Amino acid sequence: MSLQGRGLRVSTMRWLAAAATIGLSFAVGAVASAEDAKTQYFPLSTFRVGAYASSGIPVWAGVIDYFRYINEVEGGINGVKLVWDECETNWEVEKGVECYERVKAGKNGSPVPIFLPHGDPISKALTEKSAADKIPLVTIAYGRTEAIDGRVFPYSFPVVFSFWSEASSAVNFIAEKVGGKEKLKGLKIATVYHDSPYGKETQVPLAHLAKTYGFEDIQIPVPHPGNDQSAQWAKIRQLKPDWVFLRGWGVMTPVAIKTAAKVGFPVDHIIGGIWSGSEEDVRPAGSVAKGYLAITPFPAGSNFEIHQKLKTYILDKGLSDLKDPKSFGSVYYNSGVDEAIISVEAIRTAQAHFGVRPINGEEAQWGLEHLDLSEKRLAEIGATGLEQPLKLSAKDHEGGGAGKVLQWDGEKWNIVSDGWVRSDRELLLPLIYERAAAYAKEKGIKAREATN
Amino acid sequence: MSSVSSNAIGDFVSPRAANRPPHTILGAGLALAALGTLAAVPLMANDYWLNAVLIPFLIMSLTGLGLNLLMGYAGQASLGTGGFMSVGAYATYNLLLRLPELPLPVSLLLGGVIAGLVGLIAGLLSLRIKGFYLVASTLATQFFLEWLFNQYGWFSNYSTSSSISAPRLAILGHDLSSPTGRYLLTLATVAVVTVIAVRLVRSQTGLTWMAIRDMDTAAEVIGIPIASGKLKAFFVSSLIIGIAGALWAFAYLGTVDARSFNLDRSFQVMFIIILGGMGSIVGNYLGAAFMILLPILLDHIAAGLFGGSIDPGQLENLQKAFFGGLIIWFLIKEPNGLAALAARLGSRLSASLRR
Amino acid sequence: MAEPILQLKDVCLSFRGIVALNALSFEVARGEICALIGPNGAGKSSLLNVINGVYRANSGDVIFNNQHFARIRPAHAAGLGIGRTFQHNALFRRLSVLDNVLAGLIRCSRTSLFEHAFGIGRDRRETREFRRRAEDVIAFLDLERHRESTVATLPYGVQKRVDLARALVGQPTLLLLDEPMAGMNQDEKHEMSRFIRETNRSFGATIVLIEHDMSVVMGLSHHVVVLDYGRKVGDGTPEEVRNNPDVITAYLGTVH
Amino acid sequence: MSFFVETLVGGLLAGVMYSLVAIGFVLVFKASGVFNFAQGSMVLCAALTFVTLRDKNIDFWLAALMTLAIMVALAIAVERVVLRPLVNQPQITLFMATLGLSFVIEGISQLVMGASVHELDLGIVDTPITLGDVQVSQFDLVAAGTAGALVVALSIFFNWTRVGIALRAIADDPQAALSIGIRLQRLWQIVWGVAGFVSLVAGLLWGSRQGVQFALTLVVLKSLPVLIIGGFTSITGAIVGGLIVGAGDSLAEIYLGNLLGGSVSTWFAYALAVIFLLIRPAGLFGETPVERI
Repeated sequence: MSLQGRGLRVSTMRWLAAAATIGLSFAVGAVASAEDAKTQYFPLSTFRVGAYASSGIPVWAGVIDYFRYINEVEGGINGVKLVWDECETNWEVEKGVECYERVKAGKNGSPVPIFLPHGDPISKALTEKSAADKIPLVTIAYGRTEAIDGRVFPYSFPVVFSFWSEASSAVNFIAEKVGGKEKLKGLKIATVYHDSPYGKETQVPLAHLAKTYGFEDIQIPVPHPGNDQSAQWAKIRQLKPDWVFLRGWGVMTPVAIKTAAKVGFPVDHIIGGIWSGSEEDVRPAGSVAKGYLAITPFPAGSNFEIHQKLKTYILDKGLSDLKDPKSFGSVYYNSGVDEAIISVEAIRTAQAHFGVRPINGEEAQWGLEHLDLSEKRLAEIGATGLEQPLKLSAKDHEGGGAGKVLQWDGEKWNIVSDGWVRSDRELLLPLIYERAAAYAKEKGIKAREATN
Repeated sequence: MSSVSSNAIGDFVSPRAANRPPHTILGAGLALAALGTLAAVPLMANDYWLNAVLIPFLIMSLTGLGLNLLMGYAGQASLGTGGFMSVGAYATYNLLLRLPELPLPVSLLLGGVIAGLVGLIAGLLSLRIKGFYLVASTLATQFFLEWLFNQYGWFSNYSTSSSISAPRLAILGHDLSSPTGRYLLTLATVAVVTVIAVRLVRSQTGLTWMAIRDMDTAAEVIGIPIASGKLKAFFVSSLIIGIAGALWAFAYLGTVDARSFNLDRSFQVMFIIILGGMGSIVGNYLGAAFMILLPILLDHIAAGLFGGSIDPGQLENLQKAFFGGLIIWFLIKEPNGLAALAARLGSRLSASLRR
Repeated sequence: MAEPILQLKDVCLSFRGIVALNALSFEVARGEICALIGPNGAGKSSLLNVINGVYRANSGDVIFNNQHFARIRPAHAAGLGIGRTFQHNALFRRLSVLDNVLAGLIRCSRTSLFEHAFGIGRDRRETREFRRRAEDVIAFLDLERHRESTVATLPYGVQKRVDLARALVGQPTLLLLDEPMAGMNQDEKHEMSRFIRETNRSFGATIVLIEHDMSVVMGLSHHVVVLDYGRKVGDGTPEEVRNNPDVITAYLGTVH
Repeated sequence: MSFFVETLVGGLLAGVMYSLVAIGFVLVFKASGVFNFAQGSMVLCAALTFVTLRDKNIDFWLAALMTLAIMVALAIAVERVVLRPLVNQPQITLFMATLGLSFVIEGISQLVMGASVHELDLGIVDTPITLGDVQVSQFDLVAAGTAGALVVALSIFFNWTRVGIALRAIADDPQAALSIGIRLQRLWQIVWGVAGFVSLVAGLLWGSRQGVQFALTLVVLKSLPVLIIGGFTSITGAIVGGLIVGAGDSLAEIYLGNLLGGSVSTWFAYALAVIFLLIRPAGLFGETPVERI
């Protein structure tokens, strides 16, 4: 009994403590200090634990390092310094939504300009919420492809490289290899995809392209998580495709590469998609990955001009968020830098229009829709070659739509495509607009007029 | 020790919690008070609290309630919870989409009923398979349903992402898409279902379930309809879980795909009822509070204590380990769940009041 | 001898080759108390299990109220009015005495899930009705002061009585008691015997019981059947059985 | 036809990989009646420890030995901290406790050894061997061999050592076993230790196949149907079940997948398991509990 009693008292106290802390955190949440903030709040939703932590960690490093560079070297965006805090999502939808809700109100009076969901499912779950809250989602190389149509999706920005462009560019690279699009006729291109909404996104465009260019489009799903693919690759061995387009996620990619080797499929005829094209994807596959190709909007490499700046001002000063310097200039790190550049430039554009101060989501949305990353601007930033020139508008939330193809030499990635491999956007945009219109119809959204 | 018996699950229920809680009137009073407070919340709480804390908490309590009827009362353990939630969500979505003239509550209920029927079919296994083998076999349902909704576009009206998002939520023209609206919708549903569930467990049906749980062989011999009892349990349980799933999709997340209802969800719900207390209605709320609020709380505390000082990744791992440890600690310290703890607290309280 | 309520004809039962019942035949007259005696492993419990369908006889015939049912399900047997208590405690441990007794009435319930959920239709009436019947039996077996307590917490003797109550509340015409007095002291046994006799008299239930204590058996029963290794070695009034030489060799010698 | 055979063989060999994990389950369940969901985390923990040691250029066998030591330490800790206080609790509670345990193990391993992906090279060349026109993977053959060796070793361990005999006694009749003075705690520690060893082997093979990363924990999901089919208490069952699941999965993915649109292997193994259960409610080699009234 006495023991029971103690257990009881302890737990009573715990619950009191809990209640107190909840109350406290609530109060903290509510009391956004009224004094007008001089800094730009920029919350980051991260996944540092769980199945995908290994891919996530270098991404934030890229983002945070660039932010630090902006703060330390350029003294902020036109003097407005960036402040950020992290919220762990485990790459799970619920947690992502929870994080979004937690941060969307801003911090100490500084509003949220842009939210980077970092996760295809999360971005899809947030599409409507963010529109309602007027906070733009920037989903670089993931997220809803239809959201390219900003008239229907004003607050979703699949900037740079949508999944449709990914597929199309991959096909065009193959064309480049075989010597012209007319040579595509009669080729067999098998897409081995992660069987999830993300994985299925490229089915429509590939079917369309297959019709257009007359290659055979084979779709082979791999169930999540994809740690056993003997069946899928046995099928590949049977169908004998000329090329394999690998759209994996997490552990699926290394297993695919290893299994390909197991059935003797030439690894240099496998083109990994954006999320199958990082060091973290190929290293575990070991030596057999040598020669593996991947298409990406964030070419790897640490000799872009911006990297020199980051190195001197951030890494060498020990300010970097990167724990293992090996990842400096890795695909994921560069993707982070990319994200940061676009966010910062969008804010800059907005500031030019609304005045130099912390700006809110609505203003950032304007900034994004008027974002113009010209060659010239990219050169000033030092991102020439790292980031493709792009110009966004209400009708086009993607802009770029081109990728570079990398090849793994067992140690590092090398760029093997000549420059940026463009996608057939003009061919696909009509389809995209159709789907967007259908979505608008289902949701009863009235598409707004394109302002620019 | 290696033999597996369905009673293993039943054994878990604390005697008192089983039926007719000690001070029913007091309990009812407390429940009313709690309901009142919760209803008043929107006046003070901000969106974050409604959207990210209270709504999921309520919905998870409801899910727990559903599973508890099956597992805590009828002694049939299941890990198909996530699957049944998804059935509820997708069914309700399609009803709202294809029969827009139906009012929201009706679609919710029908969605639940459809989930209940699916649960009933899955429950057929329980007529032959017992204990842990049953638990394991419910995984078949879980994975099949997850696959089904991910696989066939029809369920998600052929959306690119095969994810479904809430059509306009409204009752009699009142728009419920605001956080407060969604919160009140959830609260109302949870309240109504809870009342019905309480009625049910105190009725013949509840008695049948508990008889099956405690001693199925004897129950059969004295003429208690085992099979129909089990199937009813599966039906009602899945019905409630289905409604919860629909709320999860439309009142909480707004957009879901089948993976929002994966195995982890099933485990989460099982945690809720085991930590909360099997065979207890209150337990579901306590358990849900533990599973939903505590991680958020840990997050806030961690941020408050070492914000910045430690690497956030490490912090997250630390939290995870700590949470796991806490669960084990609770299972050891309070095997009958928070409900038993609360009951003890209550009796102590009344005792001290009398003094 | 009155017309039999229960007849067994050449009932045989064996598990994995081991013979439990060997061509067993006897009759139980309506309204009598019939005791099955015999050393452990004589097949007494198996016999009860055959009668109410827990086990299925490999061959032979069981006739209850002139209906043949060698192939019956326990639930059906209960429906036909065969009540049953258990040798090893088979109560619903976590439920109160009242709930245990009420459970004995579930098979008589005519209300639907829907009615239960909303407390509509016949539900309330039926609940009241069942409550009354349960209370009667509880009073009859004088369990009132235990009504609300969880059976797991009750002394063994009382639990045995709850078991009887649970069987009795369904108003069976034939009541099978599997060692109702096992592990009781003399007083408890006498009390239990009284209850059984009362049951037999005022409920008019025919009773078949298994018991080891000869004094109790001889005092209580009108008719005794002696089993040994699945065979019947004696059948008759207590006196006849007491004086039956086979029985003495087979059995009486071995008990205290 | 050769395609069919190839798929079948590939599936069978893949199945063995699942058996490796399932065996760990069986051991623990036999001894302590615990359905140890933390098995997956133990696999991850073992593999992660091993590669971390290897990255510090520690010799292969030494690293393996150190890892084993750590796994045994873990086993003892688990017995002390989790199992002992929860003894006599219903199995479902213990099951949930192991889930909590998996959080702890995953959290701590990644806390200490980081979340990044490691390559694990066991030096097994994985160029396919062609027999007739059927391709077989060397790596898979090695894996199968290892599994076989493991089973032999374990069955020797359980049939000839005192521990093994004690273990069987426990499985048959805990009370009796205890009354003749078998020390349950010690036994549990040993068995969990052995389970740790098994998860090390599984971790190495799985790790070298897919890289050492968090996803290793997911192999559990495939080894569950293996268990259901084989029965929770039989090592032989684990192997047979593995073969059935592996073959079934691959063939289903190819032949059923074409009909139903792929990914059927996410649930097919479970459906198969259920069918087996309906025929034998305690698995192929499991013991059915006897009910007396």
